[in-house]
Amino acid sequence: MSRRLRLWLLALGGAGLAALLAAACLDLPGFGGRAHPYGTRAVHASLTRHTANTIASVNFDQRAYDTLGETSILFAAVLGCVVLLRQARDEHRARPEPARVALPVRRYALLVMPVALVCGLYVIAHGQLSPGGGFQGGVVTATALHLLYLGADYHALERIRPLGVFETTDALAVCAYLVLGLAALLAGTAFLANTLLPYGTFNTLSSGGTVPLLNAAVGMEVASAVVVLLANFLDQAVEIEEESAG
Amino acid sequence: MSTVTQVLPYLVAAYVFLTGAYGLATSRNLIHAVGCLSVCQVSTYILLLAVGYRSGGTAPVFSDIKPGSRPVVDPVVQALTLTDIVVGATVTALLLALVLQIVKRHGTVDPDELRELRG
Amino acid sequence: MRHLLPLLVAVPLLGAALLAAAGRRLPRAAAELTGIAAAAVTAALSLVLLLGSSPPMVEWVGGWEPVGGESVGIEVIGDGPSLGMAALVSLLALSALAYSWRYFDEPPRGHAGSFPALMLVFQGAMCGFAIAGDLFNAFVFFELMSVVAYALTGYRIDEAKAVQGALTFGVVNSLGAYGMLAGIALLYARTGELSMTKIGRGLDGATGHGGPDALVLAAFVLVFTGLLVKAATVPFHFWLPDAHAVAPTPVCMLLSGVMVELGVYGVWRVYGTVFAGPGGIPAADLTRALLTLGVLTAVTGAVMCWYQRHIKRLLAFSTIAHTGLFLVAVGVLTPEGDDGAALYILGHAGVKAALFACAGALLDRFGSVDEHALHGRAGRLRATAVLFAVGGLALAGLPPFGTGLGKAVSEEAVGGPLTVVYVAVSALTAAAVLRVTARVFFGLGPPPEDTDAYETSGSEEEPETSGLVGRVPDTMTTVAAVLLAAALAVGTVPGFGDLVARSVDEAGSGGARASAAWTAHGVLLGLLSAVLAVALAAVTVTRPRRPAAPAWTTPLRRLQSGHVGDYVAWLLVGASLLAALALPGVLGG
Amino acid sequence: MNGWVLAATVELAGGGAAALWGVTTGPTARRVVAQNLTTAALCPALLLLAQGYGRPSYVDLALLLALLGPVGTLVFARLLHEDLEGQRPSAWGLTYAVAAMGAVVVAAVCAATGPGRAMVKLLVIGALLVGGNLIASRALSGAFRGVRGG
Amino acid sequence: MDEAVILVALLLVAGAATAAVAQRDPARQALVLSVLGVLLAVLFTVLQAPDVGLSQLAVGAVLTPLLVMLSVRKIRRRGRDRDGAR
Repeated sequence: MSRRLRLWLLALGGAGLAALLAAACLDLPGFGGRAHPYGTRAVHASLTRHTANTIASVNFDQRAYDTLGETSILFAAVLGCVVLLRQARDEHRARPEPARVALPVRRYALLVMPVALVCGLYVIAHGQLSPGGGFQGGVVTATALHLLYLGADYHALERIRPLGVFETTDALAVCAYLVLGLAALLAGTAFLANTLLPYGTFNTLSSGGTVPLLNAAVGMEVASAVVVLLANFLDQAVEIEEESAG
Repeated sequence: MSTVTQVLPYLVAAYVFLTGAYGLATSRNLIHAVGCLSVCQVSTYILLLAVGYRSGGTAPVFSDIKPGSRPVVDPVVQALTLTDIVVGATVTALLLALVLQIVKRHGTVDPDELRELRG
Repeated sequence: MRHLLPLLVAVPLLGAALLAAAGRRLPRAAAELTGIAAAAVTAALSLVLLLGSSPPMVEWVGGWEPVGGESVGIEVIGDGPSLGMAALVSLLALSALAYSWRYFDEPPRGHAGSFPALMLVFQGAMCGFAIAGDLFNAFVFFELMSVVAYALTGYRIDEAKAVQGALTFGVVNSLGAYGMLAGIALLYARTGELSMTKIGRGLDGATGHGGPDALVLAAFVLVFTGLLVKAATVPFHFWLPDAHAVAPTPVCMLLSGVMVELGVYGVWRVYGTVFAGPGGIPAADLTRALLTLGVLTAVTGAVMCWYQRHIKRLLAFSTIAHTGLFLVAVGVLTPEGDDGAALYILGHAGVKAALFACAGALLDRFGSVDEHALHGRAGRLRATAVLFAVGGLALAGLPPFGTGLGKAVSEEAVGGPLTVVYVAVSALTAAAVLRVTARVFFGLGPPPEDTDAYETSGSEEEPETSGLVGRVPDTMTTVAAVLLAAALAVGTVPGFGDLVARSVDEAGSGGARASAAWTAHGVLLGLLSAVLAVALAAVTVTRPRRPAAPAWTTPLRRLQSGHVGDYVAWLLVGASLLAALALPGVLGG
Repeated sequence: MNGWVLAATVELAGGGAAALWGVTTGPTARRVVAQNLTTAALCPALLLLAQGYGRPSYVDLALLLALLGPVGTLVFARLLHEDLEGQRPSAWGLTYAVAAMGAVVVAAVCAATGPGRAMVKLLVIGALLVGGNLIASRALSGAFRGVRGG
Repeated sequence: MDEAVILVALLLVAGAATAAVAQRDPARQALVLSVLGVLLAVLFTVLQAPDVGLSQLAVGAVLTPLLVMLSVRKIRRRGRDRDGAR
């Protein structure tokens, strides 16, 4: 199809959709409205389960089944990327040359790396109390490791990053999430029911029953998944070369 | 509040979706197209959070405020958006991986030059 | 019993996670065996649950039973159609895994388990989508199944077509899914709920004065765009041939056999639970939209199917054509239509998966799936030849195959001139398959000439095994035979049709009962399709010159340009078209 | 009406618009500088908002931005160093000005918070913000010059 | 007052999204995407969704740009190798 024709089609479809969406926007309840029945119920349910962060309660307790799906999406995408970015038959690996990085930058990277790791773990650990949680903290933790690539070179990163361990951890974290869900089922309630542990004291690290455990499993999963994901892209960008390119 | 503020967030979401779709359809570079797809997804974040906003509300996180002391916004849409962001990141990664393989096998990132599948 | 429903998702996911964790150490056979075991356990579980699904079960994951009719948890539905789809998914996944037994060469280094693991996640995702009773949860599993499907489609990274098809698939389906999410957000804004039943009730409660408004229409259009993209309805269908023709064969079996049909199932489920009430989209408008799009899809798919020479692509277009027929059957909104679609989907899944299995055997034996290049070369594959021919006839709806029964019941339901569409479309797609059989396996007729430049050839493809196989592995032939036998069983086991009809009607709204059994009328129409298909194939093969494609098909074929930008433009046009088709009810309300 | 939120609005409007303009126009080198200054301009806005809404827990956002923003810039500096070579993308005057503004905001919020654990957190954010900003600017002006294959 | 800051953030996000689509060069688009990510995080904060804002910061400010830039780099390196081999 020619570029022109495509633009015409796009204009046609876009105009129709734009009109529809604009009309829908005018029918929407005004921005900032008061009626949120589900939201109100969720806040109430969160408080009865002693979880200070309602979003964590929704994610890891009330709608933990959604989070199972979300975790699986990440797991599947990482597995998919490992498969898609594997070394093809006509490719080989070349050792990258070591990089020379200006000293202040190197110092900064090495200094900030532990800070970022601690921050990531903090965000994971306080997931059920303050904003944050397994996903956010997991990404920060994984990113922190890659400061080593930015501050030094790929070789340095590879030394502290046993990829096999991270791949296994990724899968085991998903297992842990599922096993926690199944444990509730075996205990006689429903899948992923938060009834195994006492709910603890409101606004403490151990409150919320299984919420902190599920949160930790997701944190572990996300951190290892992001490390594996970036490793595969880095391999492509830095190491893997095609034979014919010689 | 005026009518403009009543609907503006929704209109921005719709606008962002259509803009992203325009970029996607006219893109000459597959990496750019994947970026446009993530712009499309941004519209769903805006829409979801705008739907859940409550005037004068604050986040339903009770680590630093007393429960019931202030009105709170809807936590459910926030949880949905979190899921959505994860989905977005993973889809971006997967599609970029596919783009890399396309470059290797077809030698181009321009969708106009991909001529293997047609008819 | 109902507490076991989430296990349909949990078991395959657990299997996948264990495989991925142990994949580095497991020998290949052990990994594949684990995959098959997990799939088999899920299949057994889904069958057990299916037998206990009357009356329908509802499970609240996390034990959030409703208090005073309100719950904060996620609802999972265990009724006939949902568990039936889950069982179909699981059985098909099981046969796909059996088909791929010791099959692919080169699992990625140290990742022996990654292919079965991905297949298991795919299975779990489709089961999760089938049993979802919560709209957002449905979106999550919808997205999970898409993500796995992109990765599986591009699995053969050495294949230029595969990676391109996978990207197109990914972009178009993701865009559709984001549309669906936007629609869910609009529904949430109106009703403040996510469970499908509660949204439906919320919409009805919100109308009070007059019917649906633009908000409901937009939500309907956006949600259905996502579902119809998955169901490959014209004009959202362009991605399907590009992806299905290039995916590894076991994946094709799942994609064509059940994933696309899950889109149709989603349309049925979401309309019935969310939009069917007085606050939703009036039935007349939905019927108009689905019949129009369904007929367009069926005809386009059939015509495009006829003009393919790439065998897997031909089968992919036939899937589009049949999906159109399913949509028409669902679109008439009668219990008979639902029963017909359900039976048709069951029969079609077996037949289409068997046909793909045979095409995969050709690919591994000859390194080509091109009708022209393979002319007369596959004569020695007797078993495959017979299976392919029988599959072609079954696709035409030859009694007593399940496809025939489904087609007959659907025709009964739609009645009138639409019957012609059913007969013609099934005959044309079957004729294309039979034409391939005659040329490739029996070498009949002169070799066709290469005339048209605007087409996808199927030669020079890499086999999926490590090198060309000397003979087709027995597992592949057996799987194809078993699948065809299953499709036959759907039509022949006494009372099966009525059983399906009863469970579908029980779950559908209204509670009206229809029976689904062979009628003389249906048998005759089935025979007519089969005879037409054989005749058409015979004429084409034996006539010395290939009849030139009529001029009006050329623009149709040019639309299938392989350009992702075109497909996105069509997606927007399709959404507008859907809105236009459903508009009268909103204006009139 | 809330002075903190008002300040944040002004900061957001000014900083955001400037960053957006900077990152969409001009040579690549200039754009990377603008990307770097986005962090420095928006992180104080997040601090002001946390104060304005009376929610100390929102400070985590500023912490993460101060931590990750410079990392993002380092990514660009590292992977775009070929584009940056030959140009000396440094806007030191602007960089110091923005860093000073960040410091002022941190100091103001600290004064409003009073001593305690929250103040330590704010000071850490301030240090990360100013330090990260300066280092990222340094990186842009040629820290990765020698990098080839790695 | 609260609405004013939301309004500003919304307009900035709309502008950044337009810019991200308008930048046809992927490396430059990645720069805009990272700014868009930070602006979105601010928007989510003013919409009282700090959890989502954190998530967006982590993904939008670093992860996505890093993935895009690594892809760009791979393609450039490949192009260079090809030219060198010729």
